[in-house]
Amino acid sequence: MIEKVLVANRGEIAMRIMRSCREMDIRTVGIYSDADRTALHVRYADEAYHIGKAHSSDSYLHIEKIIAKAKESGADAIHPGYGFLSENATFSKRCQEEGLIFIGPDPMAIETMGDKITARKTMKEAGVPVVPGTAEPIKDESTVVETIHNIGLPVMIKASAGGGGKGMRLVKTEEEILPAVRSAKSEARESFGDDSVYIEKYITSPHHIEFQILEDKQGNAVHLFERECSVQRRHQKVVEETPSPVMTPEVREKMGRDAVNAAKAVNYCGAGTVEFVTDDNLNYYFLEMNTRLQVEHPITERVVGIDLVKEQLTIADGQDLSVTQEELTQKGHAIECRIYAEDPDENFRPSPGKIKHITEPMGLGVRVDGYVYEGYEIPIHYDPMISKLVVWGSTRKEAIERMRRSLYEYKITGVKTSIGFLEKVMKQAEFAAGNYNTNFITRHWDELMEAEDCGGDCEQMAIIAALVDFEKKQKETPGSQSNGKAKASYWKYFGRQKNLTRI
Amino acid sequence: MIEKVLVANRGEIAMRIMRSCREMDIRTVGIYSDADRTALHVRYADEAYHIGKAHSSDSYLHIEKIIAKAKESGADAIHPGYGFLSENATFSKRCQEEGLIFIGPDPMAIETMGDKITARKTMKEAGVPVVPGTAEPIKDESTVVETIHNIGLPVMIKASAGGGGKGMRLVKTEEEILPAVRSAKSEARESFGDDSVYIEKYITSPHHIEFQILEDKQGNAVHLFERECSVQRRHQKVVEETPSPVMTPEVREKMGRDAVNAAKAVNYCGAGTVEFVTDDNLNYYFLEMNTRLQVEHPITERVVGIDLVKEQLTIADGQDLSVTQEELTQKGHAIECRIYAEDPDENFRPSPGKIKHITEPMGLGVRVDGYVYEGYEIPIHYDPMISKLVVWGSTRKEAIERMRRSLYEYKITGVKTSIGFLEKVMKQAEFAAGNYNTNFITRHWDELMEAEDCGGDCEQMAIIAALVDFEKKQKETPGSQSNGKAKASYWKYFGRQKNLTRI
Amino acid sequence: MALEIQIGDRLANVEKVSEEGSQMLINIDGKEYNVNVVMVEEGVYSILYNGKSFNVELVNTDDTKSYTANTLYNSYEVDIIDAERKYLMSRRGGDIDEETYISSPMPGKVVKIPVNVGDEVKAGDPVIIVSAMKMESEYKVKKDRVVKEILVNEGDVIEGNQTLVVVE
Amino acid sequence: MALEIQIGDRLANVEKVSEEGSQMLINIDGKEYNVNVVMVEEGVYSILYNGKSFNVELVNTDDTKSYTANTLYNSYEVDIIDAERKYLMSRRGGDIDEETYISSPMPGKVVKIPVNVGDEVKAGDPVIIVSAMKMESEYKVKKDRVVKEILVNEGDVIEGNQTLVVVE
Repeated sequence: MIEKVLVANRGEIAMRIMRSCREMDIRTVGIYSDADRTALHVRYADEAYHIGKAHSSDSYLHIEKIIAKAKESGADAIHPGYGFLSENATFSKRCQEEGLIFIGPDPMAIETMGDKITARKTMKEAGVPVVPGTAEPIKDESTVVETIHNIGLPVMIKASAGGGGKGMRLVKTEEEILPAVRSAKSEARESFGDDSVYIEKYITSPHHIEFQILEDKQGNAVHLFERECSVQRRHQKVVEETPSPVMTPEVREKMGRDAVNAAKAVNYCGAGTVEFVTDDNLNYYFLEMNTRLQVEHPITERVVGIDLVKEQLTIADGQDLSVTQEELTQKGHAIECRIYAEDPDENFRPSPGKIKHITEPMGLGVRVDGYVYEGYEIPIHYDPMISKLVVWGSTRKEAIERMRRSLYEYKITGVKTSIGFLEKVMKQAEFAAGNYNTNFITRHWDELMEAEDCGGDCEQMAIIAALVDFEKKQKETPGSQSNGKAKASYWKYFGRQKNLTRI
Repeated sequence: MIEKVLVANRGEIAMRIMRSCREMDIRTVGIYSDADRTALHVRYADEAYHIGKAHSSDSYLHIEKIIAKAKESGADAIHPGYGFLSENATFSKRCQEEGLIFIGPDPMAIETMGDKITARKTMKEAGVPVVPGTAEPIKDESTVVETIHNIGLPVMIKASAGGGGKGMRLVKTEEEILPAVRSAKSEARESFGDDSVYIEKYITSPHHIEFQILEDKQGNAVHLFERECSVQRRHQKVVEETPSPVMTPEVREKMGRDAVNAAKAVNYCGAGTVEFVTDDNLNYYFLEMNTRLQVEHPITERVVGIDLVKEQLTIADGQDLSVTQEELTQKGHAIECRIYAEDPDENFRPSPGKIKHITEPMGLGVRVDGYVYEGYEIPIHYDPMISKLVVWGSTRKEAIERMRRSLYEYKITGVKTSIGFLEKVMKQAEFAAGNYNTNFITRHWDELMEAEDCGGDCEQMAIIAALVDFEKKQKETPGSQSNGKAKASYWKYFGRQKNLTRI
Repeated sequence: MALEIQIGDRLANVEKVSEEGSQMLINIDGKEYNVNVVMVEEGVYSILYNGKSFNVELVNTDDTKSYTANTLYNSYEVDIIDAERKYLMSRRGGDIDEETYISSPMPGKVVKIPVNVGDEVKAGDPVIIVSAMKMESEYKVKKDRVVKEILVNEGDVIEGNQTLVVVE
Repeated sequence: MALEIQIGDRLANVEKVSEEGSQMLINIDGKEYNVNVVMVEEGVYSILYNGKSFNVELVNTDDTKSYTANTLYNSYEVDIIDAERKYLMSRRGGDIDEETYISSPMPGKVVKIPVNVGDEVKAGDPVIIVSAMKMESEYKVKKDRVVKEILVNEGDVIEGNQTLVVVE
C-alpha cells in the first residue's frame, strides 16, 4: 500500500486529502510557497517543505521542484488535488517516469479530455451524446439550411473564422432560418473574409449537471450519480446539490451509463467528473470531463456514503473499486455552498486579509471543509475560496432549511465573505422549487443584491455595543485621548470616509 | 404547529435543540442562571431570560419559575432536554395543567418507568424480558434452592433488607448453591435481623445495549435500532456506537420489537430509550427506560438519517410519525465520544476553567455537538461534558479510523479534557475487535493510563517554542525584567503605547 | 457621559444613564433602552433587550473610536464622535478633495502603473492596476487630473486603504 | 542569549545561535537544531525540523516565564530560568513545606470545612471538601497537623490553586 503521499496543493483541498490519508495511516508531505508558511496544511502535514516563491509558477506549478521534494522525502505517491497541476498531462507523465504514483489518470486520458475537439470526437465515437452541431465548417447555403433542419431548432449559427459575436445568429423559428443564415454569412464575409459557418444546437435554459465516476486500473467503472451545479455566477459554481431536483430515475440511469462510457473511452483511472449541459426536457450533451477531484465532491460523498479521496488512493495503489454499481445508492439530499473571501456588495471583489474571528456551524448534518483559522492572514496570491459548507437533509427541503441555519451560524470577521449572499440564494422561492437553470443568479440579481434588515433594533444595539466597548477601553487606558497623535487618526478617519463615500 | 419553544436546559443539548428549532422556523426561548449569562445557548436563542441563582434548584430545576417564563414569553411548548427536569413527572403534569406542550411523555409514563419495581412489573406483563429473579423475598431455604434451579446459574443472592454487599452471594456452580444460601441468610439475619433473600440472574460479562424508540400520540411506534454503550467508567457511558458490534439481525429484530412493546405498554409519546443488559450469548433483559432524549442520540441520527429532535417536536405537535418501521434502515457505522473537562491523569477530577483555544475536527463524517467557545469560562456548577464528537464511517473500521483522526485534530486548551484518554480507548485491540463489555475500561486500565510519547524530539520542540516565545516577549516588552513594580508600570506604559500607535 | 455616535448616515445622541453589573439603562436620541450587555468574547457583545437576544461583533477599524459593527444581517460603520474628534472635524471642515488620494480598498499586488508623475490623465483613465486573488482591479480618476505623486512600484505588495497615487 | 530552561525534571541549557527570519539555529545541551519557527496563532508555534512538522501550543501559567507546553501527545511544564528567577530561587531555597498550604487544583465551591482553627488533625483527615461540576473532592493532610488558619468559608467560590487552609 502507498505509505507516504506528497500533496501538491494548498488550502482546503490539501487539508481534505491529508485528513483521509491520516485515517488510512498514510504519512503526508506538505509543500509550501513563501506565502504559505503559516497555512494550515503545513501545520497538519507530517512533513512540510518549502518549495518556492509565492507565485504559483515557482511553487505549486513547478513540476520539477515538486518531484524533487517527493523523492527527497521518500513519498511514493503525489496527490495533485484540484487546480494547479491536477490536469497537467506532463506532470502525470513526469511522475510515471520518476517512479512516483500520480493519483489521477495517465497522461493520455488527461490530454484527450483536455482538448475540446479531441474530447468531442472521442465521446461521439463512444456513443456519448455531444451538443449536436457540425464538425466541419459549411459554405453552401442549402447545406446550412439542411443541417439546421437535421439538428432542430433552436440553433446557433457561428462564423468559422469568428469571434466577438460577429457572424453569430440565434435561430428560434423556421421563418428566421434563411434570413439568419444569409446575414450571418454576409457579416462573416465582411468581418473575416470567410463566410463559412458552424451550426450548433442552442440550449435555451441550460442546466449544468455532472456525474461523478470512479474507475480502477482493472477497468471496473461506476458512477456515483449526479450533481446539479446550475447556480453559477460568471460561469463559476456557487451552490451545488445532489440529487438534481430536475432529474428522473430513467435519465439518471442513462446519463450515468454515458458517464461511465466516457471514462472507459479514455481508459480512465481514479476519480473524475463528466459534465453535461442539459435542457429543460432533460436532453443532455457532453460538455467536458474533469480528470480530477472536483471542489463539490463532498455532496456526493455525503449522499452516497463513499470517501472519494480514499477511493482515489486505493485505485492509485492498484486495488479494485470497493463497490459495484448495484451497491451504490443515494440517501437523502446534500447541498454545498462555497464560501469566498469576497465582497458581494462591491461586485464580489476579493477580500484578502486577516481572519479576526470564526464561528463555524455545527451539529447534525453539517460539514465544513475549510483551511483558515483565527489570526490567519489569507494570502493575496491564491484563490479566494476559504471553505465549503456542506449540509445533508433527509429531504431536499430539510437540506435547504439546514443550509439556512448553518449559514446563519457561520460567522467570519476580518474579511468580507459571500455568506450573506448565499443566505439570500437559499431564500429564493425558485431555488426552493428546484426548477432553476444557469440563468438563476442573473435573473434574481436584484433580490440577491437587496440589503437584508434585521429591524430597527439592530441599529440601536450596534450603537449600544459601540458605546459600551468605547467606555470600557477608555477605562482601561486612561489618558489615551489627550495628545497630539490623535491627528494621525483623523487623517485615517477621512481616508476611510473617502472609501465609504466612493461606495 | 408549535411556534415558540422554551428550552429548559443549558449546554450542548440546549444548542442541539435550538438548532433543529431554527431549521423548523420555530422561535426559541432560552433561560439562564446567574452562572450562565455568557453561555452559548443564551446567545443563540431568539429570546433569553434570567431565571435564578447558579444552583440548579433555583434555576434549571425550578418548575414554577420556568413555567412562568414560558407563559410570559408566549412559548407554546417546553423542551426539557436531558437531565434536569426531563424525567420529572410533576413538571410534565404542571405543563399540562398550564396548557403548555411538554415535549416528552405524559406524567404517567414517566412515573411508571421512573419506579424500578413498577417498571419491571409493567414490562413483565408486556412480555418484555426482565432479569430473571424473584419478585417477592423468600424465607424458606428449599424454596430458595428451587428458585435458583428455575432461574439457572449463575445467580446473585441478595438480602431483602440488604445493602452494602451484606448478605450478597454470587453462585456460579451447583455445589456452591447450598453453602451460599445458608451463609447469605445467616449474614442477612445478623446484619438486618431478617434472613429473607431475593434471587437474581447474574450476567457475567454484561453488555449495555439500548434501543431508540419513537411513538406518536396516535400510538404509532417504531424503533430506530440499537446503540452499544458498554464502554463505561463508573457506570457512566464514555463511548457509544451503532450498530452494536455484537448484534445479529435476528436478535435486533426481537429486541426492537420488545422495545416498541415496552413503549406501547406505557402509552409512550415522543422519543425514548429502552435499555437492556445483554450477555455474551445475546440473552437480553430490560434494565430501564429513559423517557427523554439521550446524550448519545446523534449516533442513531447519523446511521438512520432521522433528526430526533424534529421528530420530538412534530410528535408533541400531535402529528403522525414521519416514518414507518419498514422504511427505517441503518447505513454505515457511527461512534460517539464524550469530551469532558476532566483530568484523566488525576483520577478524572473535573477541570472547570476558561477555554483558551479550541480547534474542532472537521471534514467528512465528523459532527461536533458542543457549547464552549474560546474565552468561555466553564462554570463549576454543572456537568463537565463540553462536547460530543460523533463520527460516521461506511464500516466500523472506517468509523474507528475517523474517530482517531478527529480526536487527533481536536485541541482544547485552558482546561484539561478526556480527549487523550479517548484516543487510547480507540487504539485498544479489544475495542477494534468489538467484543468488549462493560468491564472494558477496568480490564484495560493500565494501558489506558499509560502516557503516550511523541518521541524525544517533542520535548526539544517544546523547549524551542518556549525559548522563542520568551525572547519574543522580551523584545516586545523591554525592561520588563528588572522587578515586579517596574513590570506593572511598564504594562501601563505599554498599554498607552499600544493605544497611541493604534491611533 | 453623553456622546455622539455616527452610524451610517445617522448621528445619534447616546448616554449611559445608569449601570448595575451588566444591566444598563441607555438613552439613544431620547428613547431609553433597558439592556443587559456582556462582552462574551473579545469584541463580541451579547445584548438582551426586551428578552430578545442580540449579538453584536465589533471590529475596530482605524482606531479605538471607529468600528465595523456586525449584527445578524447588517454591517454598520460606527464612529464615536467625542469632543476631540468633533474639534478636529470642525477645524478641517469639508475641504478635503477625497478623490486626490487613489487607494485600493483591499490588499494586493501592484500589477501595473500606466502613468508617470506629471502625466495629465482624463476622467476614467486608470492610474494603477492591482491584483488580488487572481482578480485584477483598475483604479481610475473621476475627473481630469495631473499625476502628482506615485507612492508604490509595480510588483509591490500593498495594504488595503493605503494611498498609492496622488493626483491633483 | 543562553538560558536555562526547566522542562519537567530536566534542566536544559539553551541558546539561539543564529536567526534569519523564521529559520533558527538553536543549541540545546550541546546539540544543534536547525529549525523553522513561526507563531501561527497567539501562543501556537509551528516548527519544522528535519522536514517534520511540529505544533507546540504554549499557555502561560503564573507569569511570562512559566508555560504549559502542549505537543501532540505530551504536556510539559516549562520554566525559563533566567538570572532573576535564579536569584529568587536561590533566596527562597527549598524551605517551603508545600504540605502546609492546602489548596484545590481546580476552581470550585467550598462544600464543607470539617475543622476549626486550632484543631489537631490526624494524617489522612480531610480538612476541606470542595465541589466542582457535581463532583466532591476531599483535601486531606498527609501528616498529623494542627489547623493554623482557615482562609475561606463554606459556600465560597474558590479559584484553582488558591490556599484554602493552612496547617502546621
